[in-house]
Amino acid sequence: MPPKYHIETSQAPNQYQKITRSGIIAWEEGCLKCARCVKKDCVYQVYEKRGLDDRQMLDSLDSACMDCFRCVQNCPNRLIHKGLNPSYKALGDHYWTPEIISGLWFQAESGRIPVSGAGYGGPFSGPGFDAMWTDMSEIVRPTRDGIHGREYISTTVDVGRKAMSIEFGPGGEIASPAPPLVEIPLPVIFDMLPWSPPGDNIPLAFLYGARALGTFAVVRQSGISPATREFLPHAIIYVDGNPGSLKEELLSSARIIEIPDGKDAIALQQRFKSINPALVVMIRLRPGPKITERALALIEQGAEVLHLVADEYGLEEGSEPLFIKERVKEVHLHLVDKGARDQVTIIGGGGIAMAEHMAKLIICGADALSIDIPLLVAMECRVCRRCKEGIACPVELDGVDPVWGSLRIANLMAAWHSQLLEILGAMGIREARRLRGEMGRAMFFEDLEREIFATMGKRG
Amino acid sequence: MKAESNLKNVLTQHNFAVTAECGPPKGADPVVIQKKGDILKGYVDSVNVTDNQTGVVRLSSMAACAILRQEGLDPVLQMVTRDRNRIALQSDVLGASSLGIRNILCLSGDHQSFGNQPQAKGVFDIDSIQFIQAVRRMRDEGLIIGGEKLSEPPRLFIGAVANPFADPFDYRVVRLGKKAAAGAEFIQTQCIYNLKRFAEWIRQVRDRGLDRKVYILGGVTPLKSARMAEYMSRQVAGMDVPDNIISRMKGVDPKDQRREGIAIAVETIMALKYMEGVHGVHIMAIEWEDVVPQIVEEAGLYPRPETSRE
Amino acid sequence: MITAERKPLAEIKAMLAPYRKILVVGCGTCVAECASGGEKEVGLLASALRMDAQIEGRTIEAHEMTIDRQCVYEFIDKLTEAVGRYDVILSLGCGAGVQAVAEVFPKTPVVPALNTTFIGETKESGLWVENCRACGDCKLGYFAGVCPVTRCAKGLFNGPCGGSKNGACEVDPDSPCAWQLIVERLDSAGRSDLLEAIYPPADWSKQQGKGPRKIVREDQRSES
Amino acid sequence: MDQISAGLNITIFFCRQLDINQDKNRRAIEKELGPRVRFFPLPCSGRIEPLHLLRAFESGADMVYLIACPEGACRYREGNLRAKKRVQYAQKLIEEIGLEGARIELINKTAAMPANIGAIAKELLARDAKVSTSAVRSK
Repeated sequence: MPPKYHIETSQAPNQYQKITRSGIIAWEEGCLKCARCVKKDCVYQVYEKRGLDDRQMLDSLDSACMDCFRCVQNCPNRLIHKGLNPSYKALGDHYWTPEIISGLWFQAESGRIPVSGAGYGGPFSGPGFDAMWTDMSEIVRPTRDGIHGREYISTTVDVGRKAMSIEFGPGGEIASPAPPLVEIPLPVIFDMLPWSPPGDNIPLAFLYGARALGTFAVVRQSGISPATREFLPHAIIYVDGNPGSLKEELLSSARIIEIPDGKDAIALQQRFKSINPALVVMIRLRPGPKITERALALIEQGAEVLHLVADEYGLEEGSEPLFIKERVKEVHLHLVDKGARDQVTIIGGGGIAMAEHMAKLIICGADALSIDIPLLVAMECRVCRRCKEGIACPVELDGVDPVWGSLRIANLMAAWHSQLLEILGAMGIREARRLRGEMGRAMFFEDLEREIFATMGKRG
Repeated sequence: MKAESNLKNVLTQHNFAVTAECGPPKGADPVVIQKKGDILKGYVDSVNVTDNQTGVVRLSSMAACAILRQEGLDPVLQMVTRDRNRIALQSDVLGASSLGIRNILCLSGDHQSFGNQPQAKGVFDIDSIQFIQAVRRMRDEGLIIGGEKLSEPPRLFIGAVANPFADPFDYRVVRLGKKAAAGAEFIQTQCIYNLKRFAEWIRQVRDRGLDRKVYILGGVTPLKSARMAEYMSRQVAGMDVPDNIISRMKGVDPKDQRREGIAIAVETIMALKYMEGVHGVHIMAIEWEDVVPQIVEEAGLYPRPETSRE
Repeated sequence: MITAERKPLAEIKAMLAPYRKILVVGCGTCVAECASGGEKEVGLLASALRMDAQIEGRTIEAHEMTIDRQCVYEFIDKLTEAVGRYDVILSLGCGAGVQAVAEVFPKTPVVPALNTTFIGETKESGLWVENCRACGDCKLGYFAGVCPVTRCAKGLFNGPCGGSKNGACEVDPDSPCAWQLIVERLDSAGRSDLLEAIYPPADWSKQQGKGPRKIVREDQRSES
Repeated sequence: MDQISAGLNITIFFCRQLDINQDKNRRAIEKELGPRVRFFPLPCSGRIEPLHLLRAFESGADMVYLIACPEGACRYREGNLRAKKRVQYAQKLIEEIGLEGARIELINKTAAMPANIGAIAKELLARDAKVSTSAVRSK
């Protein structure tokens, strides 16, 4: 048995004041300086920790506040107020909600699983991943030694093409060529960002993180620089320019390369593999109605890895876009139907925002997934998209320290890893590989609705 | 220098006493005091000399008293506890007696912040009642504070002040009682314009029998003008100038207002003369000492009794 | 508590003139409570000094630190590591704090930023009033909990002077006459008998002493 | 001459209750002026401390505005009244180092003003420059 995969975490405090759900407003003037000050008694020592943040010119007490309301309740002069923070409500958008963003911040800071108090507080069902429930029927009691205990649950997945059969030569030697395969200890790769502040620091932080975690980060061909070169073993070079300009030396030392889908995709794959046979080639596709057929065709032509990338909301292009999980499910089932699924690795991406999305997309048929925005959020991004408009980033992400950034990314991934282990453990599954396509482990809102109201529909 | 206090003699012989106040100059010239003494001589029984009144630096009260003594008057040495600690106070008490000064008036004094030296350190080592007690003990027992014996005790007739018009009203009489108990023998009061209130106070004094323990001299200050009346009413703490007095002053032509002020003073004295428990008047004609003879005459208090002076 | 007020900036600047690296030290106890020497005031003063220097084209360093108490060595010790890097300590402690800091770091000049004002109470937020002169001979028991030494302008022990009117002091009409309060409170407590007694002269030696006053408690001291 | 043409750096503290879309509404002006105008949203104007105002000058502001709700309309009842007193205190402090007190201005929103922080800021920036570049910044 391989050694357990474990992600080291360490506290990596925010550099900027977090935008929290509520703000404390404490009037100084009315204070009678009574001896039993509730500020001094604060369970979380919020008032002792406060100090002026020079850059934000705000006291950093809101972010340490845990909303226990003790101070509001007990100040004899009623000098402390707490109110919902309008800036919190305004964070992100309908998809990247304030809850998701602040949850990601918490995980990136601590590496711990966020506790949501009384449990899931969201609606019964919603769009996207919220229309899917996972089955945790194996939970009978907490495992005696916790998720990191003796029972080993593997989250390792393979990236590459698999031979469906082995042919032996006359002497019993294996005659069929074994396609190259790359193992990643976590079913996650880091993708390029839909938008981001400029500069090398953010990609560098991704690469640092990928190396520390043993996974990969997609880097544009144009983004290869002397600074990123040392990370090549953990980079997936995305060929966004002239493939001819890629140096042979680069190709021969790379392990995975990604190319956009197109009519020359397979030809390009073969060209790269002729230079470096050990190279795994990923084909990046925009999901859409025609993707199912396209996937099958690519597999038949020898494609190894298909990377289906939806937009930042998990949606495809077009007038009636499907959500990523629906499309992956469709592709997966189609390939299963055609007996081609096991040959290829499918990586899904776009709109992955929480640890549970990881498990859900795998259940829908992805082997692994790619994430983008959460990594930026891990480094304090507020999803304000100011950078997209060319306005300065409020948390100066362009100047982020890549080492600090990678710590935050590692913390976030550690928390996601732990949550994946919890889900797998609760399902009684020992391997992430075996979760793929396990649709019996989940319920889908649309299916339920169809089942329940079927009879009504028929008579109507 | 064994002469007794003239004031004490006047009072003990059951006469209605008349004292006046004399403010020393803001300079070293003795003639000013001699002149004031000349004006008052024969019209009053004793002359009070103020001690750096309202915290303004003036020629010392003790020196002025000594000068008046030489002029043949009977001075009342005013001493405040504001400027001297108990060492200086007791030493000056002995000095005064040695100069033949036979009356002392013990006060705490106006606060230094009102005068021309507001940055001065207010001493207030002891208060006026403690001072009265100390002087009384020096005279009667020959002991200073702490109990040490004097070689020769001072000979002084001991006075104190009372303000019937300050707050808390009911406590004013208690305080007078304390002053009497501490050893004061005569009391000079704050200027009286509100006779009704003064009568109420003196009734309380009589109820407590204090008029038989101390001689009470009612304070009278002639008003110079309606403006002065208004000023005193509004600006001077512990002063009670009723509206009817102010309107009476305002009712006359400005050039006749001095005359009206004198008339009010004379009327007040006449009223005091027939008030049970009042043993005399103390005329405080501020920087207007030359009006005193006229007031005394008009009030029918002239001539002053001859008392036997040893 | 001990109250203090910040000195005018010009006075502080004059004292700091020879120095460039300034350690601005606040005190988290009394002067923090009266909003003159706590962490916030340290921040304000340091910021003002830095800007002022910049305006005048000088370069200074003003580093901020606030300790729990400037009058107790255990807390002052927290400065030890930093002090060597500075030319001067600007103390926002009371007089006791400034002197204690100066005692611990004899090689570094210590400059006061505050005028220590009085021992007082917080009357309401933003209003502090003196109510104790530390005379060393407390007689509050006889005066209904109102100190005549502190609160009477003349420090009278035997009743109000003649200047009290409508309950206000003649020296400061905004202050209540201490004796008015004493009389009223003793009355309502049924102890007006105390008003009749003549209190002897006070023993000021307990306040002035011989040099600095000391309190010695052998049971609290170490053997060595 | 308006404040921007006069070369002034402007810092605007404001109550977030004034404009729920504050983040979006101020982008255009931020894009146009970059770091010359800085916005600091507060949960309530009463959250301002004199130190915030001083630090604004220390970090290069020439003019500092605090935009509060109309008097009597504070969500926390008295936040904007307290803000007023803190502004006055900070004015005294900056005057001590020779900066004009007028460099800090409290603005209570009126009904006539737009409920859009970007538009309010625009109006403020278009005002005549009452002060010149701060000596803290220029030296």
